[in-house]
Amino acid sequence: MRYLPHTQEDIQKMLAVAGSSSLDDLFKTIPDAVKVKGGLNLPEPMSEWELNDHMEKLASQNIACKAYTCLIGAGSYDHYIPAIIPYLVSRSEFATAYTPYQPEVSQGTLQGIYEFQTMITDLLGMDIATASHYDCGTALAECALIALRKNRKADKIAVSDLVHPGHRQIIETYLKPTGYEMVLIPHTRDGLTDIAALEAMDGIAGLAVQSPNFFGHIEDLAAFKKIADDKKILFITSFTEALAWGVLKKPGSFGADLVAGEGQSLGIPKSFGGPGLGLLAGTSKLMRDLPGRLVGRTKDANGQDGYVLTLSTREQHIRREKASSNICSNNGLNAMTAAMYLSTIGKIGIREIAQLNHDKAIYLKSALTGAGFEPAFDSPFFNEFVMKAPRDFSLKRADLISRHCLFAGLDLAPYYPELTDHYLFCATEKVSKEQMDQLAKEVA
Amino acid sequence: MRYLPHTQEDIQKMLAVAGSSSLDDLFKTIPDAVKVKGGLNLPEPMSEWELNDHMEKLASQNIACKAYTCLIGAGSYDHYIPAIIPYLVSRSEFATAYTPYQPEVSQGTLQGIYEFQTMITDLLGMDIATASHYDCGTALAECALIALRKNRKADKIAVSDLVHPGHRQIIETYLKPTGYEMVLIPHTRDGLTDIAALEAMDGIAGLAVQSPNFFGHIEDLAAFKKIADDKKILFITSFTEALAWGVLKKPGSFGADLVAGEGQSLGIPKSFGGPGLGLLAGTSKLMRDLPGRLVGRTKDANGQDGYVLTLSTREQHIRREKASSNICSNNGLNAMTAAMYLSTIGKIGIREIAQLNHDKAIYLKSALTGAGFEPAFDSPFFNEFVMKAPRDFSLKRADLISRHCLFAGLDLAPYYPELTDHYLFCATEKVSKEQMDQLAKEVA
Amino acid sequence: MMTRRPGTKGLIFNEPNVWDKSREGRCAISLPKSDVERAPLDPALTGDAPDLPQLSELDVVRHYTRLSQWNFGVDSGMYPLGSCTMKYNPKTNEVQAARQGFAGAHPLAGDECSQGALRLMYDLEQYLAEITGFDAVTLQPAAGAHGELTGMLIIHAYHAKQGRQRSKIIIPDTAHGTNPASATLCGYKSVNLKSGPKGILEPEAVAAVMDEETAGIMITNPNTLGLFEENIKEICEIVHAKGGLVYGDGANMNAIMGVVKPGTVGIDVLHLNLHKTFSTPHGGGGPGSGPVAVTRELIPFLPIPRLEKELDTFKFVTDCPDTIGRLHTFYGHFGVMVRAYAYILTMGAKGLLDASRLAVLNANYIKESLKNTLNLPYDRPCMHECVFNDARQQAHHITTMDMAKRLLDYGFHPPTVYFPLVVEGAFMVEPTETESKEDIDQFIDAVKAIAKEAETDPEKLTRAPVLPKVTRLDEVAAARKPCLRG
Amino acid sequence: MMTRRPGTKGLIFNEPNVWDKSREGRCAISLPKSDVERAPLDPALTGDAPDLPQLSELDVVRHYTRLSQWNFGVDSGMYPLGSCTMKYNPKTNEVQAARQGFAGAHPLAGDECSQGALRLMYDLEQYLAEITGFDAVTLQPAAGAHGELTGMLIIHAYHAKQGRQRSKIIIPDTAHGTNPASATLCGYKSVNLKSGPKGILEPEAVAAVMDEETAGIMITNPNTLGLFEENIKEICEIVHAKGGLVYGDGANMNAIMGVVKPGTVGIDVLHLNLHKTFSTPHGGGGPGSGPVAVTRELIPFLPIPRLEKELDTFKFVTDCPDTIGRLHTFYGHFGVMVRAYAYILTMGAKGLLDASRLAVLNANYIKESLKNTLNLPYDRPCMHECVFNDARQQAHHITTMDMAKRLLDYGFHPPTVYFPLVVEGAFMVEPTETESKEDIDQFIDAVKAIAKEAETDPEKLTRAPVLPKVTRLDEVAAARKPCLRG
Ligand SMILES: Cc1ncc(COP(=O)(O)O)c(C=O)c1O
Ligand SMILES: Cc1ncc(COP(=O)(O)O)c(C=O)c1O
Repeated sequence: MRYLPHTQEDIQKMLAVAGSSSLDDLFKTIPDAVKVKGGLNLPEPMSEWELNDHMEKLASQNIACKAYTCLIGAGSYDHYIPAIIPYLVSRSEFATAYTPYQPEVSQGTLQGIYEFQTMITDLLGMDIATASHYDCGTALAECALIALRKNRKADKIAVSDLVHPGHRQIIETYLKPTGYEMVLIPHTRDGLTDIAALEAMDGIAGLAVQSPNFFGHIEDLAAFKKIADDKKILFITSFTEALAWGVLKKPGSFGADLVAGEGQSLGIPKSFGGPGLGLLAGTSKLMRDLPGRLVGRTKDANGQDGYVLTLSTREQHIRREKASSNICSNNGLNAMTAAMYLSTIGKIGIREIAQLNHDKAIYLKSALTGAGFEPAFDSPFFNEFVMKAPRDFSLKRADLISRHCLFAGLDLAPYYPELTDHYLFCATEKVSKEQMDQLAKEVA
Repeated sequence: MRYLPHTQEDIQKMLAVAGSSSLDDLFKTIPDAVKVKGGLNLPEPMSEWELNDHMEKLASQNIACKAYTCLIGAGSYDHYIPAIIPYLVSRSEFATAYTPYQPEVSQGTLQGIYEFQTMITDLLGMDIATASHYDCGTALAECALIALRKNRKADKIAVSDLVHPGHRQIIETYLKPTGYEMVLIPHTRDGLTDIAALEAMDGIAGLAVQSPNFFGHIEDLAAFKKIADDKKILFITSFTEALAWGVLKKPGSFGADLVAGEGQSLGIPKSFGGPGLGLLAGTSKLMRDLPGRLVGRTKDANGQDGYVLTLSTREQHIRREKASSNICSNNGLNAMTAAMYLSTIGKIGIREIAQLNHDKAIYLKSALTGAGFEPAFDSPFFNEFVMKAPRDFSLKRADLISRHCLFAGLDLAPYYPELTDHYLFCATEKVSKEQMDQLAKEVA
Repeated sequence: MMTRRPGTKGLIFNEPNVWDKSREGRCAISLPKSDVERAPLDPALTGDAPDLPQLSELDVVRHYTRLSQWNFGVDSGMYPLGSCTMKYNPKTNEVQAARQGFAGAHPLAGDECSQGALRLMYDLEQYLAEITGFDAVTLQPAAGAHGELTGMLIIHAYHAKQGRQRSKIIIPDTAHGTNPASATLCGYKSVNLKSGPKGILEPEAVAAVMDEETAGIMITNPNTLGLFEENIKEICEIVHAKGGLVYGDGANMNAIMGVVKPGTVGIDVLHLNLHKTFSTPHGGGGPGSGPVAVTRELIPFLPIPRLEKELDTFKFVTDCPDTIGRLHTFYGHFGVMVRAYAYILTMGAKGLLDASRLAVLNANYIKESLKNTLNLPYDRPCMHECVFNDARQQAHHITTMDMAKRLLDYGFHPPTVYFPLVVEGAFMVEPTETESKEDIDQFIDAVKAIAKEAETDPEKLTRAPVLPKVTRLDEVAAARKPCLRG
Repeated sequence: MMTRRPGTKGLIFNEPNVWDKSREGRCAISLPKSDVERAPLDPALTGDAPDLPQLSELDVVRHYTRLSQWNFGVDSGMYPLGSCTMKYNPKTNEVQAARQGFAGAHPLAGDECSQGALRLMYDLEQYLAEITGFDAVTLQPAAGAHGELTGMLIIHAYHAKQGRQRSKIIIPDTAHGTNPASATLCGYKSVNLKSGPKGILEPEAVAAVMDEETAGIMITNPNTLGLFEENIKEICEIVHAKGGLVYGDGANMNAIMGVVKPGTVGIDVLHLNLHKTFSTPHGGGGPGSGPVAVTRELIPFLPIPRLEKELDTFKFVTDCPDTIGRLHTFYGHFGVMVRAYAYILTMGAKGLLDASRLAVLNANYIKESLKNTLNLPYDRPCMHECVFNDARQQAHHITTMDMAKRLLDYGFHPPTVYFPLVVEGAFMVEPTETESKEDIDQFIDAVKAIAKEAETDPEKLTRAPVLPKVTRLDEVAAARKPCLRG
């Protein structure tokens, strides 16, 4: 076995030192009754090339094995990834290191994550960003818990029903054993979170609004901030498309207390939904309430600049049952990837890519409108929007997939049963006019 | 342009220091009459993603873009490459360094090549191996030149006509302006170099025999050594399939003076024929006649072990017109790749892979015989052999390519006009019994 | 030659923060020309572009190349970080995960268009169930702690379903910090349980605290002292008898693959760390993956979506009335699953068993080789790791931390230090099976040399490390005046 | 921050020779089980397996990872190695070359099945012809020197075709060593030609040696002093008038893309170094690629196979009666061509012109910034590189080599030293266009600081380098008692 270096001679010598007569004898402290009888029932081991063939066969059973046109977003976005990113992030000094518990030999990870934190605060206009979370949904659930813990008098959290359905389900899961409750804020006919409905709500510790929301619409965050202030509750925003902040006003500029986001758009492959990158940012005031790792700048004993994991008294390995969260391993390498991506596209690139996403989405919307689709709402959006499709679309859609590997929109009915025949479309910088025209022609 | 870091401000500041009024002004020493009028006529620049699309389209016009079955060798072999090899060799410290002129910051390259030299001498049973050449053909031409220079009385070099046709052409090209001559040693009915014909030859400075030869047969190197000794000429052997030495007797064990070889089989992709890896090994006696780079072990000023390029007084940068060769850049990174590959497969792996190649070739030969092919020769071979095909095979062969992406043998007629309907087949560890059975079924 | 210490000095590079290299107007990306019209957003909605650094492509490449050189990974050298199973991360796994059909797959492409991914996940669930001896597995949790939360939610849901929720959970003193923190997230109060003099739990101690207010116990087996909880069966029976459930922290599964199936000894729920036992890279802090395995009775509570097979087709199923719900926006860390799946197929049953045997052999070899050098609080046959401490070095005012830092100068990543908490000054060595005898011997020699230095030249330790780019960092200052962004 | 010198010390690792890590029985590869019968060879033909090292996969990975860390590449820092054009090697080019359709292509698959490769090569020939102003290009030569040989063979064949071979070739004193060596391979005797006081060739000097026994001249333009040969047209005329041909060494093409087309000024044959001008990585010593461009008259002599286009199909052609023959077993270094092709498509006409302009700007900026620090033998506007020497430092017994070694401690790869030979103690700086002003300023500061050290603290230089893993190596001992294998 090529991963196991032990020769027979090594084993004998080492057993002698270990005082064991055989490899089995090493396990003598394990009662026999507890031991496995017979071997594991697993497939025969494969050589690297048998594995390659096998894996390529599996991969080819996913439609994604081919060049396909992805007009679906809904939390996972099809963006260009520059070639330098996978090269750099795969350098084993980054990829095969553990969490930087020994900062002297982890300055690469630490400076990288410090820069990541900084760029994320720039991106969102927030004071502090953590070193990452699993995904937006889990980060948002942690935000909800912070709000509930901070506001002991209330036991509810108001969550827009245009927060990603997956995220809402996660919040529910996290809240279930706590006795806290998630209340949904309905949406208006414009596909926006219903401010009036929210205003009427009582006993809430915080409110969470996604913008751009699940329908792609840009919410009026200023209005929500005002309500949060009025109610003296925490204002939480979330997002699934990080590139939106290349052009939109930043959540921090509206006074968000906590921001949860998905960073998959920042150079990370879709990978069937994970691993993505949970972003979590907050105001300075909430610093000690934030979950997860934080990297801080400091000096070494010789006065040189350096970085360490810091404020760990919030964390499970120090505080155990009193920790602000149970999170330990997070999505560090993807945070590093995002930092690399943001450094690559830079201030100019992010603006241009963001605008390009919007341009394409506007074009796609009008192309679909021309092909007989009806815009479901009329609110401003970034790169996603909802269309009511002609009756026969669902068949045509399947046909587009099998004939052209083109995924035209996500059926919204499973998520919003009232929205039958409604589809959520997404256009990114990767989709060409030609592809959009082809789609329009095929579905007209 | 993402590769060019200069901002407008940088350019202005730097022009000021350089004392130039504009970028054009930098070229003021160039007479106007010599300058380009108008720009270059080249395609519009592509973004990275336009390039990706364009390149994939081109690549897809090669049949190799799909998983294909390659039963052709003839100097380029289809072997497995472990995943660690491309990862390690692509580490930019190796890939983006120059020739190790500054040994203090090139110890990685230098130790790696030193280890390569050592492993190649082990592989071939020779005293010295150089740091690489362009390919086997050019290495062999250099060997011929060494022989001719060492033996001033003779002006001919005898070369087996079962040396790879490409290599023979290269020798001819290299010899043409020198006044030296290449004489061909014909082959026998057994597909082996004709020893008797060689014995009769006069005025030759050296003899070159490939083993396994172009037909795949294992030559009787001991017999050639004897003739070389009798004639007091240099004995040169060559090979195109480096993995053969996993099982065959090494050329050094037969007393070869010089060995030229192709190392592409050692972890290097076929890449449409290049870059491969020219191997060149010699006896200690010929040390100062060898062309190209050599790495040697030494000590640094603190007594630590280290490595340097050495014996450079043979080389063009020191000796200029009196150098033993004009070679400068060689195929260093592929030598490093080969060293990685040899370290990976190791003593056990090389034997096993070599044997597997032979096993598959024996099976393929018998499967083809069963399908109506006639063995053209009856000499022992490693992983290549010649078959006389049934009349209709050339059509079936084309059909196998288009329907199954299966390349069944190389038509020998262009190389040996007398061998119409003869095909050179190759089987490596990558071909499966199933594929060979399928071939046999299809061509029966 | 082989006994020379690996650590030495070399040329590396200073590198400022990425924004210090920024100059207005640079951009390391070339964007395709737009083929559609510009469609400006309402200016009321737009803001300034974020102030990201502006660099050329080479700047970016050089920045991260230099940063990488300040790091220590498994590929750099031995990384015997206890409880972390820093084994070799095979490169072929990376190739598999990067296949376009996997890396490019959109999570909402639909079951029909995702059969390859679903089949892989389904089979991986089966393999993990076989290895752990459980009836079903969910791959959704994104890391070990997330798996713990999942498991505790399942236990919580189980008790809810029984009609009576419980309020406490038993946590042994050797438990990893994530255990009590995960329990807290489910509203359970942790009841701390001392391990016995042998370093393992005593059934009587469990019996003494287990009651009908207690939801169960969280057991790590082998525990974080590297010792097998020999009384596991009895303990499970005690807990079960009171209606409680047993949670297994399977982070240490690397010791017992093919030797013990936790699902057959009374454990009810178990999480695994694919980024430990199953060779996926830790990435300097994730992403990992923390699948959870359960017994038949607990299947109804597993998170959704569940994977089901029908003939030879796979599909996601969500109508599971008793499910604890969803824990990840999509299906968990698929990219990590691909790597673990590739690992299992590469190893096979025999390979996994050998991995555990050799991991245990390596640990015992180290334990025996060093127990005359470092104090070994629990001198018993260990599993995949062994825990020393600095009791003998205290005489020279040398701490575990000093020894750890000095190991850096010798070219080794230090062991885990000051954990588990039950051993004061713990020095917790987990070599893993992929380290060769020669590398382990070098490590042993290094520790011995350091222990000698502690006596003869303690400054070498208190001033360590001297070779890395920076030396000891002021963590107190970092926390007192946090500077978390540039 | 940015002016801090990049070089610093860090932790790296000793690593023995790969065979020192070998242990009988290890193997870092898993072979597929054979599906055919074992077919032993006649024992008379077989020998022992070569004594290759036996390692585990992690051993191999760690060995080469550690070795890599002892190396300095363009990605590590500025690499102003004169005459070598160490520009950034784009990563996307690596991705392109690794595509299965390219990397997996067998050279004898047949034209029909290789249309993508042939089209790429054909188009690359066209692009290079356009950039250089020649009528045709062969991509076959495997490196610069191989291109020179190809070019000289063409010149040789040309003269042979003229019916009278010539015996000599003019080689300027600034020429790279490969030039005379290549000429020798063609049987030409080198006639050394001194450059004039301005560092460039004087027409009169050429006229004085050019005769009808002389096959031609080999000119590098810009020459290796970084100066443009201003009299190129006149020189070509002189050579042509005597029936000679002009060979152009295009290794320095990076200075003049889009500015001068050598094919239009009288040069007859020119080689390019794709591994310099066209951004393909040098690989620590190749593989490179050295295409040769020729005027219409010389096309018949180009090596075979030639590429032809018919309608939209491409094919290899070999029936070229006047060809010099074949120079590579197949078609040259296709994998390198893919990278250069990707580079040209990425840059476009404007990008290549800008690259040359900025390469020249960077060099002139350095020249002006350092000419008060180091002696500048030819104080004239330079092209892409500038050549200083150690004349001013000699007073302090400091040589170019000392300064070069000290630059390592500052974190820079040194310039080319002691070449070209016409400048004693040459210190030849070629920054390339991909270095930013900040990095260049750091380099300038470093050279200035070193020049100051030369005066105040010369031991810092003579003892340099101190930061890399090893310091100066004993090259004399290495050559006297060569140890070329372990
Ligand atoms: C015993 C034990 N349990 C749980 C965990 C938590 O795993 P993760 O970091 O993946 O959340 C760890 C990781 O350090 C561990 O060692
Ligand atoms: C001016 C000049 N000509 C020719 C060459 C030779 O090129 P190669 O090393 O590719 O053979 C070089 C390379 O150093 C060079 O600088």
